[in-house]
Amino acid sequence: MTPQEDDDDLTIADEAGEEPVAFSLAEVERIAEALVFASAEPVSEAFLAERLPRGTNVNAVMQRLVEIYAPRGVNLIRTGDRWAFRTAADLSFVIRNDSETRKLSRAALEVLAIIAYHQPVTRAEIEEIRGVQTSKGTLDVLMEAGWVRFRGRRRTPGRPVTLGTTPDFLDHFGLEELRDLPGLEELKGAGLLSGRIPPGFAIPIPVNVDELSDDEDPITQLDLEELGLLTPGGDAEE
Amino acid sequence: MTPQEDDDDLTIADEAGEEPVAFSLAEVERIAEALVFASAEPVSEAFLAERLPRGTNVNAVMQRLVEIYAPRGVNLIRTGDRWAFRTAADLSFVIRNDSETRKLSRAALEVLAIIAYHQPVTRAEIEEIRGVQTSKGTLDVLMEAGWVRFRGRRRTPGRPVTLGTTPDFLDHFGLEELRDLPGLEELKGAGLLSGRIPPGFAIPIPVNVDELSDDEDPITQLDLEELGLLTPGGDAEE
Amino acid sequence: MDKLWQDAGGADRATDDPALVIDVTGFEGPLDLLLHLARTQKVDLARISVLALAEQYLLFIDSARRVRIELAADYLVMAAWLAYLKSKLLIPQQAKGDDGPSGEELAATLAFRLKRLEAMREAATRLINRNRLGRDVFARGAPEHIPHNVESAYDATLYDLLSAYANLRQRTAVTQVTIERRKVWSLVDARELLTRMLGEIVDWTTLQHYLLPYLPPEDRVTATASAFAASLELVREGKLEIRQDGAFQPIYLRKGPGPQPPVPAQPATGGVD
Repeated sequence: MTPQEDDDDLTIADEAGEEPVAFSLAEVERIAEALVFASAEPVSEAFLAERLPRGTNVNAVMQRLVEIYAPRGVNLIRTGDRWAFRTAADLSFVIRNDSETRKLSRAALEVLAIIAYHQPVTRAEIEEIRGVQTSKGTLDVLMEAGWVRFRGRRRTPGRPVTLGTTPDFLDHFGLEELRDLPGLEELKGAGLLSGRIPPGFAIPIPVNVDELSDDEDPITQLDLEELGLLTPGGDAEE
Repeated sequence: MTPQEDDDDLTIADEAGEEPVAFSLAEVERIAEALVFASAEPVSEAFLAERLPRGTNVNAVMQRLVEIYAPRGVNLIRTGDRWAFRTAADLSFVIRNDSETRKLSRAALEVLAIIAYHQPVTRAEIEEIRGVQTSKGTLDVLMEAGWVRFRGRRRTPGRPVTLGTTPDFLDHFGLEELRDLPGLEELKGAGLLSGRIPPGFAIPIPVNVDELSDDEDPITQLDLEELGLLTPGGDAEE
Repeated sequence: MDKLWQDAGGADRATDDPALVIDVTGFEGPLDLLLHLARTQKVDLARISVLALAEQYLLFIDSARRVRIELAADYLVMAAWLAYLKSKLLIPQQAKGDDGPSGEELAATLAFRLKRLEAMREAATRLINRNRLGRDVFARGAPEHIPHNVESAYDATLYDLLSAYANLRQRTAVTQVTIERRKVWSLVDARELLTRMLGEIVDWTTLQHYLLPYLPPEDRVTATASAFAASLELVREGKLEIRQDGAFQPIYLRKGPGPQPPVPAQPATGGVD
């Protein structure tokens, strides 16, 4: 890994074709490795030859880099006439992709936001705010993510289940408490709410509510099953 | 908590919990570098600690890797509490890519700097410093870029939301931590990061105010034109 | 003040030239404009002549007004404040005490704000000229994995969340309102302007004195009416005090003591809740 003290210097002609700049072999190696590292695709020798000082023996440079990286956790490999860095084969176990993260769908983001701002909120209320029905998969995704929970039951006819956010929700979004969520003025100020806002438009100040509010009853496991909210092995589809 | 003491060998328990596998320090280094090298995003120390043999001094391993890579075309750098490989800054001239970076407006750049140096800062404070209201879309752009975030709320009347920078901000501008912001100490020392006039900040008030002082020239209409404040002969419409 | 400038330059008649256009669009607000003017003094910001600066600014606004450039309220508030500052600086120092900060203190405040803004500009330049990721310095181009601390299998930022919410609420709010460009000052405008102006000026002051001269003539009537109506509301809220010495006398305004409690506080009565 020690950069070589090198006798043979190469020269690169400045674009304007003026005085050539001298590059040491170590320098050329550095450029080559940076180019391969930063490239999204394996890099062809022709591409390298174009970027490296004129007269560089690209193949020789790459061979040296191969040697340098051979004992490391990352190797320089050649596929066809292209070069790329790859995790050393014997270490592939450490980078196994055990946790592919998925983007939340727009619907899920909306529902999550409504739950955060309007909690405790029932499913019917969410639908009223969104103006569309919420597919079951959407709530499932949020539950699976660990950001949304059933809180209790509203003491109204039908005893609908109320939803709220979890401590993990705060963690993930870097909030200390729910009240840290920006309000109307701040959303406006940040340019997130734009244009004309009709009078009476309000954004609730979410309350930190670990305890049930006065119009909520605790929820039981039985309730959930009765409501069909817990479906064993339900596939989350959007 | 004390898995010792085979000099430089560490042990890792296999997932199945069978015989522990011994790893040499070189091996641990290889794993660490593979984990970081494979990722485009910076990798947190917590993530590394989880994947390296139990008892590994992650920081020491990373420091050694930093030294190993320091002379190379690809360097190991720390940003916040995360590690990443990045192409060496001095090679910017060969691989520089202007097309990729979005241009920030002057206003957005100014707001970004104020947030970075004054954080946590409220929008009202930003406006106080700039002497102008923040136009819609400015904060928006910075948040979308992932450099600025809502941090929390100030414990003052009205509980205004405060803004701050993100870990990606550090990464993008090549900062290890916020303390590395250029000129931070001098600005602090000069009292320029506070809302109050520092003691000793005084400006001389001319005694005879109608006359110009020795180092002043009268300003003329012509001067204003030269300065582009008044443009003669432009079309008189916006 | 006109005299001063005529004496000094003798060229300001040129502003009557209708072809003259003032370029305010290039400025990021009044402080930016002031900073620019301060630089033309070619001295360290800590040594600028605040008075000369105020003069230059007012001259500038005056020229803009003469050629009927519409100036944002920010510029007008600053003009009003600088006119006030100027009067404070020119009047021999009054007995200190009840009248708020002295002209010197106000001038120092302005100089501080200019210096602070300039410092932030410089900081911004240094920041943007650093070796930036994606321009000068590059990440692995072909990542093989994405490290996440795997508490959640889903990825979303607070920004994603908030923008989804804001979009949704906006979408569902009924907003098919197009309002024609207004020719009158709304109460909201007037209120905003008054609040900001009086936040800066602590003395009794009249609207006519500082603000109105910088408004386009055709706006003055509506601005006066709206400002008066807005001022009554502000008084009711305790944010403003109004004084008038007699019928048809000028109306003086100043910052109020803050919201009034509904019942005057009565110390040490045996009130029980």
